[in-house]
Amino acid sequence: MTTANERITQELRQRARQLLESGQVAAFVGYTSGSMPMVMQPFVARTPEETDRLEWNSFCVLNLANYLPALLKSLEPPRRPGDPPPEGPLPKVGVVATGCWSRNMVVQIQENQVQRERLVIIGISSRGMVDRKKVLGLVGHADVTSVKEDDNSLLVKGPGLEQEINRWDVIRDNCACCVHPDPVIFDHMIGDLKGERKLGERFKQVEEIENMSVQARWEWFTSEIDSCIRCYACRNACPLCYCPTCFVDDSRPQWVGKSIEPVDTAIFHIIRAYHCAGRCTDCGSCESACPMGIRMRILTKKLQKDVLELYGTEAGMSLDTPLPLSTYKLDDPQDFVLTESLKGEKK
Amino acid sequence: MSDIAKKQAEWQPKIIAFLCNWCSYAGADLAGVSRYQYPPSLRIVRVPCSGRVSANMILDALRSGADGVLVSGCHPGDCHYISGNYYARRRFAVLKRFLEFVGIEPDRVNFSWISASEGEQFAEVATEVTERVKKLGPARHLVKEF
Amino acid sequence: MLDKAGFEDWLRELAGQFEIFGPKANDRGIVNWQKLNEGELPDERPGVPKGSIKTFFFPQPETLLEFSARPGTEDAFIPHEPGTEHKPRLVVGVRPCDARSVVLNAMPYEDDPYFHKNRQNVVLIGLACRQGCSTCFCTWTGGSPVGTEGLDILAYPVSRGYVLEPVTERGASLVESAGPGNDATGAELKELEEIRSKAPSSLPETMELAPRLREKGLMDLYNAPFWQQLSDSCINCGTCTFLCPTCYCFDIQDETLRGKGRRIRYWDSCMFPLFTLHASGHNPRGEKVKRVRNRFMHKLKYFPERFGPLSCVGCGRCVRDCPVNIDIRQVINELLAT
Amino acid sequence: MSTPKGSVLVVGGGIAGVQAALDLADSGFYVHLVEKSAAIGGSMSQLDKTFPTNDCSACILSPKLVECGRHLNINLLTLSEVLSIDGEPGSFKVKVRQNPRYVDVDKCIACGNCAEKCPKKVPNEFDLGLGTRKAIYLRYPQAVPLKYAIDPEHCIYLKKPGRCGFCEKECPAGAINFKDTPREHDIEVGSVILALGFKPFDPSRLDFTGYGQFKNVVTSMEFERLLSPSGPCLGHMERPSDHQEPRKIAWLQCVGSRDINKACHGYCSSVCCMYAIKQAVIAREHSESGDVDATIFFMDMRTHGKGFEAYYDRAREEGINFHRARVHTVLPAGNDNLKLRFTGEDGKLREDEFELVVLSVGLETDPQVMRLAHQLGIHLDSDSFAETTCFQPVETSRKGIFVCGALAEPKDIPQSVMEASAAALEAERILYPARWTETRKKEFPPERDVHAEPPRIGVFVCSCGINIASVVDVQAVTDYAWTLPGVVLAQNNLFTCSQDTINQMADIIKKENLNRVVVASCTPRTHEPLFQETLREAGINKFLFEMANIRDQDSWVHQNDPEAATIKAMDLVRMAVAKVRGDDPLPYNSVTVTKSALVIGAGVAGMTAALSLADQGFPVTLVERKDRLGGHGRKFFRTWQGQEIQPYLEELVDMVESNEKIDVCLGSTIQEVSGSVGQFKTRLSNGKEIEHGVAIVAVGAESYKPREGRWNFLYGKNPAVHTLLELDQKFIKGEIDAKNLNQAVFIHCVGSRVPERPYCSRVCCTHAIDQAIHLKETNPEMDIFMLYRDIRTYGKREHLYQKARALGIIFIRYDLDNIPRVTEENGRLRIEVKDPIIDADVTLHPDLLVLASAVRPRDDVGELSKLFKCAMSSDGFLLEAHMKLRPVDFATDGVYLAGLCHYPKPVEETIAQAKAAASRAGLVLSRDAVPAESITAVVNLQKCTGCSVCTKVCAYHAVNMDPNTGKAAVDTGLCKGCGACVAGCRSDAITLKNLGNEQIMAAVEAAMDDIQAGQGL
Repeated sequence: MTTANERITQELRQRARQLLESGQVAAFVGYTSGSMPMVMQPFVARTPEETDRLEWNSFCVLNLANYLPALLKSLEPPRRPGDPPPEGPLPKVGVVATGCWSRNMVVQIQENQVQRERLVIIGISSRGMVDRKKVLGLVGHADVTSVKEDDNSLLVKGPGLEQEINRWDVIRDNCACCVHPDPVIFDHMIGDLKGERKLGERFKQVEEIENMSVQARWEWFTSEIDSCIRCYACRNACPLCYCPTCFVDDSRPQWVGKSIEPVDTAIFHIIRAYHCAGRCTDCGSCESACPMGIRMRILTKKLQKDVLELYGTEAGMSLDTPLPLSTYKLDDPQDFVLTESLKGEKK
Repeated sequence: MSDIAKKQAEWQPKIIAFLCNWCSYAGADLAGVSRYQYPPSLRIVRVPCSGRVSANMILDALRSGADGVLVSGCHPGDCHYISGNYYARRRFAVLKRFLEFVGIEPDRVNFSWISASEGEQFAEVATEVTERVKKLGPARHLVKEF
Repeated sequence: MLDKAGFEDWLRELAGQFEIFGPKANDRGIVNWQKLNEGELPDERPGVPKGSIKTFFFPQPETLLEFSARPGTEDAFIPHEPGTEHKPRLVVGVRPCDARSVVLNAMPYEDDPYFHKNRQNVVLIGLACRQGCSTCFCTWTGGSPVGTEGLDILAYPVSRGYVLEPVTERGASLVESAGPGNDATGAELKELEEIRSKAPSSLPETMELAPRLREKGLMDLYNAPFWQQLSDSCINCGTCTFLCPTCYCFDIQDETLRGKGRRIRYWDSCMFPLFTLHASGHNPRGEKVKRVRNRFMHKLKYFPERFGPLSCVGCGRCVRDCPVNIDIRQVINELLAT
Repeated sequence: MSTPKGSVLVVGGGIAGVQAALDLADSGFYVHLVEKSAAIGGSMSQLDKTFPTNDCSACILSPKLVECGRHLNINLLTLSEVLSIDGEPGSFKVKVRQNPRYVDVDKCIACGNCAEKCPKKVPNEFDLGLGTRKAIYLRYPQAVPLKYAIDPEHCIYLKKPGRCGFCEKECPAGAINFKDTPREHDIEVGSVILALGFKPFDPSRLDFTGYGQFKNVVTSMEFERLLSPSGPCLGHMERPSDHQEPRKIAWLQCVGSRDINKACHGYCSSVCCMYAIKQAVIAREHSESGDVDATIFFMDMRTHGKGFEAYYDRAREEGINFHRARVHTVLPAGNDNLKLRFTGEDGKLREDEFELVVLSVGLETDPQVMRLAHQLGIHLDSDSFAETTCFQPVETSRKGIFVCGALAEPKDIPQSVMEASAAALEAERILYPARWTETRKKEFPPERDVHAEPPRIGVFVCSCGINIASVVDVQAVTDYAWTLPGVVLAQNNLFTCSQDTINQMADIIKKENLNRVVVASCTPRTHEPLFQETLREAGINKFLFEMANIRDQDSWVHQNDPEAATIKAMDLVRMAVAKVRGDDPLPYNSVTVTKSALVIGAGVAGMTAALSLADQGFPVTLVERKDRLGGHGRKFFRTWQGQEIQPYLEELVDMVESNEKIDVCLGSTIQEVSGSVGQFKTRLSNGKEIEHGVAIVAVGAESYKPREGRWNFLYGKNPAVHTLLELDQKFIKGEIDAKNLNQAVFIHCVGSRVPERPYCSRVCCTHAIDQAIHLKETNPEMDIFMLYRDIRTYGKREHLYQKARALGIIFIRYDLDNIPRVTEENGRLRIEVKDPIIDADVTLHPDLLVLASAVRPRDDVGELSKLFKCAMSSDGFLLEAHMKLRPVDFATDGVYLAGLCHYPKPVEETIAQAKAAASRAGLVLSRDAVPAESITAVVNLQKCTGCSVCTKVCAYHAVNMDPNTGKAAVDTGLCKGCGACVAGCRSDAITLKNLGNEQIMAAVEAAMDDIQAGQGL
């Protein structure tokens, strides 16, 4: 009897093979497994044969949308600056997409980073992915050499270690609070759409912090990021961080220092998160990529919550909803404006 | 008055005020023309429009050591550039909540609408913001030091 | 030989003249270098701490010089030596691989005064490995789980405490200062021997990697086909380089602020596109594949050709924490196969 | 008529003359400006502050004067007078005598050494004799031209050659020329504008005022000088007798106005009430003791202008006393004080003692001017003001010669400025074929390329007289500026905006090879253009300039904290220096002008404006929401001068309809407006798309109908109750049978000057009284009662008031505490009102009740102002760019306003304003191109990701995606430089020239570097 992920893996390989064989796509982006347990390797299959290496399991945590712009570009005929754009249809790329990844692709399309017509999206309604760090935490950060999973549990092994773990205890935070597991755009589905998840405490993590005193919040924030080594894994794992020159590299003016002094780290994380305001689809790649276990996702989640409260929109839910910070309504909330609140007080 | 209290009272914060050229900067001028007095804490930076002000600029002001920031533009609907202040309003609404979330005191960063004819209101806001920042004391959280 | 209590007392003593650091788990269970408070001993879990000890030799940032940027003052914009002198540091629980990295880094940094100053200021007390982990491969790179290169003292963890082996004079005098301690029992000496003999066998078989790679034709390795696929999955973050003990690349920047200015040196990564971006806008390593290749070629080919050994100590950090599971051991095998 | 001359003669260098000259010179005509004194500026330059904004008079006037003095197409003839004018419209021959200055204006550098050495002290007429000057003198510190002159009346050398002559020895420039002689100029012009202004009434002929007998009785003009920082006591208010600060001051209104017996001036001088209130307010501000008891004795409080009533209200709140009484005797009291005797409202005799008495003297025409008018064949009216009519408010009795300002009737500054533009328009109407035929073009020297140069910054710190220097230690700021990086020169000036400093600045820039300039003075919003032009003249790109606002935003708002203000000034200078260091030279862009106009509203104002432009050959689209032309004017019977309005209106309508340059769009409104000055695009409700270079908004107002509330007075319930306009309708249609009316009552201020509508409607008093007279004249038997609060028949309209009283019309005053009570007894009206004079209730039974109801702004004016991005005042009327000096411009370039949408006004003022608007519009339409935004967005293609946020937030569609590069591209023609795109861009890939993050944050970071204690202090 096979597991859900094994069944998905099988169908995925078939679909990918078809797409490559039929020449519908020039490359297919998926996952394969590497040398380490619990760390999957994003993988570009360029030949039908390579599709056999595709795999799907609970550790496919990095957002594959991240690879699309560069991959698409690499498939275009070379152009010198000033050359007109190439004629005719350009080679396509196949890609796997869960709910958050597909929403991310919507934003990429809205921001002209990828073109919908060049994507063949294989949708998978996500069951939620496993947080490797949580697993390691449960086994006291022991040396794990193999992990075998079935639908609801993980069997973790290492020198002098064999432990069965309930999959649902180690699900990633973003998956745990995800309400849109289904892809919003896709060309083929593997498995059925699950529909919206009803979730009471969608923003629990954020609310807990909101309820702290301002001083406590500052302490939480600084301690959360104090181990940051400024390796930018969070930034580079994020499909929405595609600036050729990141603000951290601007020197005139220098928005943020490059050292790991607390102020520099704080400002880096504030601006990085703010730049995702109204765009982040909570795919959790940033957190998964972070070697230090910083939960910077909570920052973007807060922004997601506020944008939803203030403007009633969520990033990537549809191609025709404008991004919240590049549009406005005449009656947008403005109680935060001093002159307005003072008016209020006078009344 | 205790010495600390005195120091607090004497201490003059430095507040960066980004004022839009058409309304708030003119309002600040009118405050002067009408001789409305307010604390000498503001350092006014003239920008074309409140829509010109970005989150980065506000953070950089704090990073550079500002004890507070004020961004002021035309009242909604009065923007000399039609809609600049509407976009600004969204940027700032999100930013302000976010900064509070990471523990920046709400009164550090302030926004206001002041028209060219509101000299008195400008003086009021300048005084109010100064008082609030004074209560908080010198900024520390995002101030770059070395 | 010092038992735990004795070792604690010793550290308490040394706390007078040193800031004491060691591997320590944070609230998330992640072990990293932190100040050890009174009575705290280094975390002995197998494997290396999250970050490497280069943080003690290449501080992030290193202030190279300072100047006044306040107009009107007579010394405006005239640089001078940074004032910040800190206490000498004592790092305990250093794994031999990390210690060895200091020796390797010293080769390119031979003439760097800042590096040398830091070296004089930092005493390293090693902790021998009872066994390696799945990601360890020091034995490939010329290191050993009980190696002493770069250390002042090597401590063997035995059931009652530590057996101290002085390596340098500075180490010796410190061991002196520990006083007679208690004599190692026969059983403990046996333990020590066991560590010396067994530990290496828990690791991949030793191989003379450096000479073998030196022999390979540079262009053959450079043009090897596997680089493309390898780099496909790389996201160009700096995790590997920033965690790596032998990645020592830096960038320099001037910061001015409220009338003060300083020139700082901070970590840079060859994985970042800007690393090689020229002022002209030209970038010799514009594409990801070139950057990925360069990192490995530097460690496994260019460095050995220049200095002899690999610029890798086999600590396995990059393998352990690469978000996309790029494994330098596989790269090595590919290169050997070429 | 053969092609006319392309030049105009303007006589009189006051604000009116200067405005007329600038309008003409900027729209293609060469102007000869004749001024009899040694400098232009007129009476306005003598004022301290101006109502109702309390602007510093010199500060707002100075830029205009300097502009005038520097203008390439204005020939300034000071110390000159017109001898004769021959010829007719299109070509006049003018004889002008220019009296000797004895100082070579090309050589004088205004250093003042001459005056310092001159031994001869003479009373300074600029200070009305309160202070002294030398025989060689400057008219005033900011005089234009800033050149000394020798007064032949008093110069020792000129009287006895060989004696004295110190000035000649002292002058470093060798500018003194005792041999200077009068010169006669023969000038040919196409038209003439008389702006000869007024002379303050001389109260010495009114013995009861004690003026001339008691030192501490001064005229209002003298008091202005006492208040003025540049006056005899440098702004420290002192009374003449003992130079002590007066703590109790009285103002006596209507001295030389509304006085047929002694002063022989029947008219009202219009401005005295407001300037008295202003002086009272300023006096309290100026006083060091801080407690000045100010009392104004008046008959009717005439605050009938825009923002005036609110000013009056605020003055009362601030505790200024207002006494409705006419003082009949001023007597001496102890220690130089004065005792005033007057009858209170209760009729009882009262006495009060004051330390200073200010006579609010009226305005009259200077006898010299009367003589000149006579020579030129210009008719003056019985009050010796130039004769004009309501329909031709700026035309004199002689064709081709126009009048503006106080010469035609006493009036305030904005009214004068308005008429000046109107007069200019009339001249242009005659001379338009000769546009640009006699003008010269400004040639700037080629600009030095400073790209490669390291910054060489010059810092000029202004004292602004004492406006800045009295609070900020300007010397310390100057010394500090020297220490800033890149600064190679710093200096302090008394008035950086004065002509000589400006010229000196240009020389210094060249001499010191400056490539950046910072001026620390007032606000860039008024003075930046002036200094920027100076840079250009010195061959430097004008964008290499910054201002530090150390007055409006420092010295004026931190008056009690000089040290903090000084430190702040240093910070502001440091910020400006940091900013300017990063500034780059920018190109001077321009927009080609669509040479046609859009006029919105086809009432008297709209039609007049349309015709004024069409007559000069500019196509006009005239949009009217109703389906017929005429607007509000249709409702009026006659002007206060008695001319019937309907025939005039018909004539106007015919002219508009028959003018092929005018395209009339009836029954349509404005839907959408895009573009900006020179290139507007407007869509009408009828779908029509119009391209136009300028727009004039003249949408009028409506009259308030008191359907309910305390101002209802049974209006709409009892047939005998009408509004003024309804009665006018009856007059027009002849529906009213005055013969059978026994009693008529008028109630004034219905819905005006009340909390919900705090402004005065300006027109109703005159209108009501004129109607009353009309009724009384048709039926002398009729009893007519006027229930009023203040009678505001300003200017010559006062004669109507006198006539009404003479005819036996009865005036009963009421105030808000006892509003007349109107009731009905079986259909018959019953009115009770308290008469304050007899202190008893009066009951009336009129068979006609007329309500002088307010003029209220139209509700839809708001949307329209939004479409054109124009501001509105709190009253709901449209708000001009500057209350005093830009009365018909909006802050938005290329959009102008006229008529009732600006403020209630009678037809003659509406016509004048409409013509003024047309004149201002002409400034744009007369050129092929107007300057466009230089500070525009630029994209850094290396950084741009093509995410298109910038294109989405740009309100002007100026940023678009370039399909070739897939990145953003800016259309600089459309870009307005707002920077919304810059703030929207996460990648720092789009920036504003000279307003990029780099430049702005340089200033911010500079602000944070605190000055070490004591440094520079």
